[in-house]
Amino acid sequence: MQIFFILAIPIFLAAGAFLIGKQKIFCTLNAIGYLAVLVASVMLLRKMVLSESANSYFSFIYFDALSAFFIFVISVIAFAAALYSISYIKKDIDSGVISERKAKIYYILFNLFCFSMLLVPAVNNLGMLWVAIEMTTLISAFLVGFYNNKESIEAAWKYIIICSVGIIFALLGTILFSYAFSLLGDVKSLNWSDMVANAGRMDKNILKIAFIFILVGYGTKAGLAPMHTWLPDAHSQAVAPISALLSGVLLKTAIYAILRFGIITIKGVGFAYFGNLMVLLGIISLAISCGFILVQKDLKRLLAYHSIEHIGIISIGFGIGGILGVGGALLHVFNHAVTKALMFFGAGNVVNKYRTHNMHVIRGVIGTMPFTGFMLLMGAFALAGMPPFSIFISEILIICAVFLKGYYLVTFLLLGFIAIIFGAVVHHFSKILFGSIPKGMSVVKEPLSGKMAFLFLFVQICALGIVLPFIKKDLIWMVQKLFQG
Amino acid sequence: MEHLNIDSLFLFDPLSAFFLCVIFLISLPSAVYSIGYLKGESSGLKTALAWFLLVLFLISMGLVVSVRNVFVFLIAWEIMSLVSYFLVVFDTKHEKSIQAGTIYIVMTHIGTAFLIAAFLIMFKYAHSFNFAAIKSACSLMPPQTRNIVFLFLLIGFGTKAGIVPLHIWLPYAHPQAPSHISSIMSGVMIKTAIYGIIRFVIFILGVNSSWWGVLILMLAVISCLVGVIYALMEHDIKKLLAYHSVENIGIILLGVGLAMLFISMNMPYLAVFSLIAGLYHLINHAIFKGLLFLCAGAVYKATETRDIEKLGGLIKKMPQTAVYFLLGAMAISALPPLNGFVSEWLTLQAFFLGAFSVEGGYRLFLGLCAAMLALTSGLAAACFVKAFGITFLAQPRSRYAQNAKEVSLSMRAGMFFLSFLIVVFGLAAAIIIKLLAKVASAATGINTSSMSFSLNNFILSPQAGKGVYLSTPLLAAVLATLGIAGFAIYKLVNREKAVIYKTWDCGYYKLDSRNEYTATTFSKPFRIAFSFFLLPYRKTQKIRESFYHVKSFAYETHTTMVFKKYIYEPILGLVFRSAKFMRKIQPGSIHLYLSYIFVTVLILIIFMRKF
Amino acid sequence: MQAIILFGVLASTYLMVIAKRTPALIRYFRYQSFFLFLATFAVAIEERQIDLYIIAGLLFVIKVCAIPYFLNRIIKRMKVSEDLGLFVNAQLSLLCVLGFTYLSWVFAERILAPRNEAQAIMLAVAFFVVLAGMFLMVFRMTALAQIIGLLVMENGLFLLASTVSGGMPFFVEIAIFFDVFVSVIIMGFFVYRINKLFTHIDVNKLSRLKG
Amino acid sequence: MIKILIILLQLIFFIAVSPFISGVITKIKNNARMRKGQSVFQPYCNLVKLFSKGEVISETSSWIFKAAPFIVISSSLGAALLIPVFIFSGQTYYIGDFLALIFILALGRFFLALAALDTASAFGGMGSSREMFISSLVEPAACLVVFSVSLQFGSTNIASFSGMHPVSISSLVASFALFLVAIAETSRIPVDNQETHLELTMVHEAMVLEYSGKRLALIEMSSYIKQMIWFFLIAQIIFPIAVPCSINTAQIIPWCLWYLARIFMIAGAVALAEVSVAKMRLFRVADFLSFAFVLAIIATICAILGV
Repeated sequence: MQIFFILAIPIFLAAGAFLIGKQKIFCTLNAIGYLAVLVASVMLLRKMVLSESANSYFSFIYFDALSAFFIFVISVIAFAAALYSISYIKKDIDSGVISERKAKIYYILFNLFCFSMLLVPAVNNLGMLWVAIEMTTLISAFLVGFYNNKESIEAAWKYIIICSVGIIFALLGTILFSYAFSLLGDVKSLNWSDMVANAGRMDKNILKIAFIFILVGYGTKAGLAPMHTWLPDAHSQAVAPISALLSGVLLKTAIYAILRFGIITIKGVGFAYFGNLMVLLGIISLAISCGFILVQKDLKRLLAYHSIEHIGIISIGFGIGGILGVGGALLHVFNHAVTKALMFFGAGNVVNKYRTHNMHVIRGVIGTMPFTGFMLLMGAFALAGMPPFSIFISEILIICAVFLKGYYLVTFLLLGFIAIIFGAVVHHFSKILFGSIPKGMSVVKEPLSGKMAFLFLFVQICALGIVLPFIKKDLIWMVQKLFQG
Repeated sequence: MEHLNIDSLFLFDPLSAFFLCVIFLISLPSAVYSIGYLKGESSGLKTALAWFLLVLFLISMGLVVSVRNVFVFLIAWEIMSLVSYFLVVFDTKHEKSIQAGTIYIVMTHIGTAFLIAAFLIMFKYAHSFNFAAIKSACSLMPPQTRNIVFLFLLIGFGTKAGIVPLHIWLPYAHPQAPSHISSIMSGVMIKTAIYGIIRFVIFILGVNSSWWGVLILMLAVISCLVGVIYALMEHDIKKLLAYHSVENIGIILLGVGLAMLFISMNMPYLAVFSLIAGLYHLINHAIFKGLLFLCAGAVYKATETRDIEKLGGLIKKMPQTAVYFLLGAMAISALPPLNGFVSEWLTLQAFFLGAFSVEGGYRLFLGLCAAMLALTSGLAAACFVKAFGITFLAQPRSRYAQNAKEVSLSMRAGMFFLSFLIVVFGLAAAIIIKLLAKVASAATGINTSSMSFSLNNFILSPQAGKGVYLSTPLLAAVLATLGIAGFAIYKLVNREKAVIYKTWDCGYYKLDSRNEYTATTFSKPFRIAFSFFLLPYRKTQKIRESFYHVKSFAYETHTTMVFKKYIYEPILGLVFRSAKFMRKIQPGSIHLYLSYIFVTVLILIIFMRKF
Repeated sequence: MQAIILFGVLASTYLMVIAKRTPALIRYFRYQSFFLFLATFAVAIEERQIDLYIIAGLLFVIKVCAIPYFLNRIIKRMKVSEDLGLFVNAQLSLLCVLGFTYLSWVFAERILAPRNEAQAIMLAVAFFVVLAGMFLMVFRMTALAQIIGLLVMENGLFLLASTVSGGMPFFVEIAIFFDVFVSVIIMGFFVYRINKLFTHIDVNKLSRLKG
Repeated sequence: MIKILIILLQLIFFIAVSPFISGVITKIKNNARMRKGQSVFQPYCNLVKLFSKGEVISETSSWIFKAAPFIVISSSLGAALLIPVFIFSGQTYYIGDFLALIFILALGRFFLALAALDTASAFGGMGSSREMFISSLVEPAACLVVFSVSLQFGSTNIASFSGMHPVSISSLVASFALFLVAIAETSRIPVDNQETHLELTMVHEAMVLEYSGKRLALIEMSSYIKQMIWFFLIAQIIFPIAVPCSINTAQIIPWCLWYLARIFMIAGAVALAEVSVAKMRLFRVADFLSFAFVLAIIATICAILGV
């Protein structure tokens, strides 16, 4: 039942944003709304994990533990973003970057965006899945081009075009799936549940082709190299909370879609095919992101490339499979979402303060904004996979899985790339965070709501990092539940 | 992967206990010292932060040496590195400390990557992260795999320990931290790497091929020499000490490597004995290096410079610190009857006694290693004559040194405690060695109850029957009596008191600090003798008033950092060049991007059958 | 009947590829959509399903009338130069596209085991249209050309869907139509913006963000 | 009680004899140079003179400068105690072995070098720098000699260098290596020259330049003792003979004579070496000592081969 609740709230909020004039009132309302969503999603997750069964309502909405998990991730980040938007948008209005009206539009779009993302895991019909994901693109395109200057418009254009093309391929794949399904001569249907039910009997070749199209198509949206090209542009130009949503969860929804089809493919043509493709693309993503991170100048682009790296790791995790691999990957989905959101909020504050993305100019953030600086420092290490932060755990799980599977070369590459990226991150962030404060910079005190958002995420990063090693059993058990789908 | 619960998390065998004891023996005085050191150094908040980090650092190190689960070990290990990184960059204003921190954390993380690889291999065989399980599984490992694991572990821990050529971070990181932290880092933290080697290679993996020991011995010898030679060239006092850490890690590893060699040759007595020597030097180095860093910190606190060329004459300004530093210097250059002497003597004896038992080729090898160790201690002595002489003796070379003051009580207390330990560990050798025997037996699994290393509580006698004895208390007594006797005779015959007059100046009218010997000139003979390795080069430039008249010459001489220049910089360059090249694939043209997608689809479809 | 329609689709696609100016492109796109409409309509008449009629109607309304009209208005409004910058000239493009035709034929016949000759041909054409759309997107410079390329691909998919599995489920079909329509409008909006900021719609010149 | 007596006796013996040795060396050198030369007892006179003189101490110096001579003398006497003179003088035998001896001598050198730096004169610095340079290069050769010798005699305990077995090649080579080491350690030509005060060549003399009077006497004394120790070691390695184990004159007297005879032989050799070669540049010393090191390696190899 919670599912409708979850889906309804964003719609109402969007309407609210349209009706309510006063920003001050609405922004808090917004945050509260997403808190409600979060609570609901937690309840949902509990229900799904504890009860085996996968619910479905009149064959349109279908969800099991897996979708519940993704809904949970989305709502966590959405809540954080809503919280952070309060201070961020306010600052923008005060500094006259955007008008009241623009802010209103922002909130409407924000809610629609969240709605479309929350819709993705909930639908059963693969066609609708496609539509939902396309919707996310169309809505977020406005948010990418929000500031309406040359860069942001260019970014938005690239984003919308490349993603649409990718999505078209995904649609092609979907059609081929339905074709393979229709060859069985049963009822024509695009429902995932039906397809999984008799995936075993489908034509292998067509499934293979179809999956390639799906992989490339949704892979474009997920930012797997070499289809990742839109990602750094969009992430670096979007409004900070939106960047967090984009790299935190938008990519993950695409991954979710790939998984859904992947499950059918696995049932149809066996695991190896799916696995190899995922691992291959994952490694390529790692390699490419590694290179770009090393020589990056733009703070937000740096973070964007990080998302590519982590998506790569995630896809490797899923590609390896098994309890360790899948568990690690799912954990990584969550950890990366949280950490990356934190980093983007931090970067947002820094960019606001220093009025530039260029990391050669930014110095001494710790001095000017102690809180943000500290959070960025912690976040950077978390992102680079340092204990006691959560990403370390999931990375280790994935590496373990890869190694135990006997992919020694992949293990080697994984370790190597992660080490190099670690070096690059520490290098960049130690330079922008420490050092002497540039002239004309004063220490600013930061609004409470912003701090709240940071703390909300940071607590999760640490807590998971510290708690996880001690609850592996329960974790494994949970993963099994999740992957019953 | 088994469920971790707390009770199966910790283990306290003598080895862990020993290392815990080392950690807290050094950290306690350092903590006391830091009270005075941090005063007036920075704001209250920052001081609190420093304390917090210090505590966290100690806890993490304690965890590292006392957990029994590889996974938790790894986490503790990384936390240790992270905290120490924060301590290195503690002084965030300086570009240098940030750069140092970066080099440090990157190097140590690369090491960790190798550790992870090694642990993964172990895990593959044991299907458990528990030490005991892995230990039992390692015996089933095929020899090739064992060798790989060994090499990975060696690289991983070697990076932390600062074995040449992985020592690159050490001289950058240690000096940049606050002094009490450098003393802990250099005294204790790098020892955790030795713990790792002993725990994982000797205890868990088990040594069964003799080339492991030989490899470690070679690396150790190289580390000794390289460390001490660079130290001789160094004039930043804390950097100098950091290089000496490289050297001493080498000496410790000589003991450990010898132990591994003898284990693989199945000579229990010698194995235990040389491990004892290694462990003894380990704790000794922890003590005197800790002390020396504290003294260096005191000097820095008093004079605001670490460049010994600017110092001098401090023995009159800060007499107590001078005495402590002198004790530390004597200990580190292995002068009797202090602790450094004992452990180096033991190490040498380990070589000599070993030579009786091994066969032909190994004998010569051991002999040469021993000779190199002797050379190292000689050079170390020279280096500390320089360090102490230039810093504390003669006349002050700058105003920094002129208006120096003796440091606060808490700092002196910290230094005093450590210098007291130096003497104790020198004189009570015969007792301590009994305790170390237990540790060694725990590490190697050899029963030492039947072995004797000392005649009684005063006289060491390794390998009974060889008639080799050393008794530091006796030696100390003899030297003291002779010295005092000499002084007494001197007093007897001495009637008129000595004339105090200025140093003989060959008739030159004003002899001042500019005529003194400097550290650079002091180390010049060494620079020339080892020029094949140091590759010294000099820059001279004329400072002209006009075209015709040269006002003065600027002259500076440098030595080439061989490893940095010929190993690290090329690798880094390669990585960056390839990254820059890769950058070209994203020129910003949307059409190109679209074609990527297109091409990917085509390629994947064409090679579909391959997957 | 079917053969004629397919031929029409093919022909209009070729025309698009050799088109040099935007209005021409739009016109040919209109033709292509019209043939598609015919195809669906024919199927609808055979199967006598109400939703097929509706889909055909939508197809006509949106793709044959609305979108081309909208695009033409954009051109008129913005008064930008009408030629689509060609990376490869018309003749070469035509050659490439012929190559694509063969490729898609091979693809359709070899890999997706079609039931019969007719279906094989339809598959081939559908794939060909998709490829052609891709080609337009990659090798034409202006933003509008890219929009149209996207639409062409979408058309191809529609054809494919209707051939392989007799079209998607009704709701999905509607949703997709709606989606396409919205996306075209949004893209149009962005084309406006680009023209306002850069005073041209040559997206090849949009390369401030790189690396 | 008797043990203590013996120890004292031994110390006195060293103090009494050692100056005489360098007197002898000077005499031989002079004669070899066709000069009459000073009497062999000149060193005694020097010592007495120095002891009766007052002293001047540099104002820049600290307690290190004042304390150093006592530490130096105690270190060389302490080292002397490790040498069996009359008999195995019980306890001294437990103090340490050959290695310990090397380290004990290092103690004295360390403080002398510091004292030299303490006076803030360029000479002192030069001296200590050179001294530490030479001594640190000496270490490996000395250590390796000890190694080869201990391989032969089965122990590093000096008292056990009393080979019943005949002279071997290895011990000959080893003793030659040790001879070179001794030349470097006792600051003789070609490494150093005790006779000049030319700053280009000074090493040991430069170090003690600021000392005068009684302290200088102590330092001179200790360097005599050091020299005697080295000579004894060389002698014991070339002509290993058993040290008497019980106190009876019948054994001790011939042993003492033989003992001195050997030492004077070595002294003669040193003297001849000094007159027959020229002083070498400081940076050639490295080659000189590396030659000693190579010899030590050869000795070790011979010892391993058992020849």
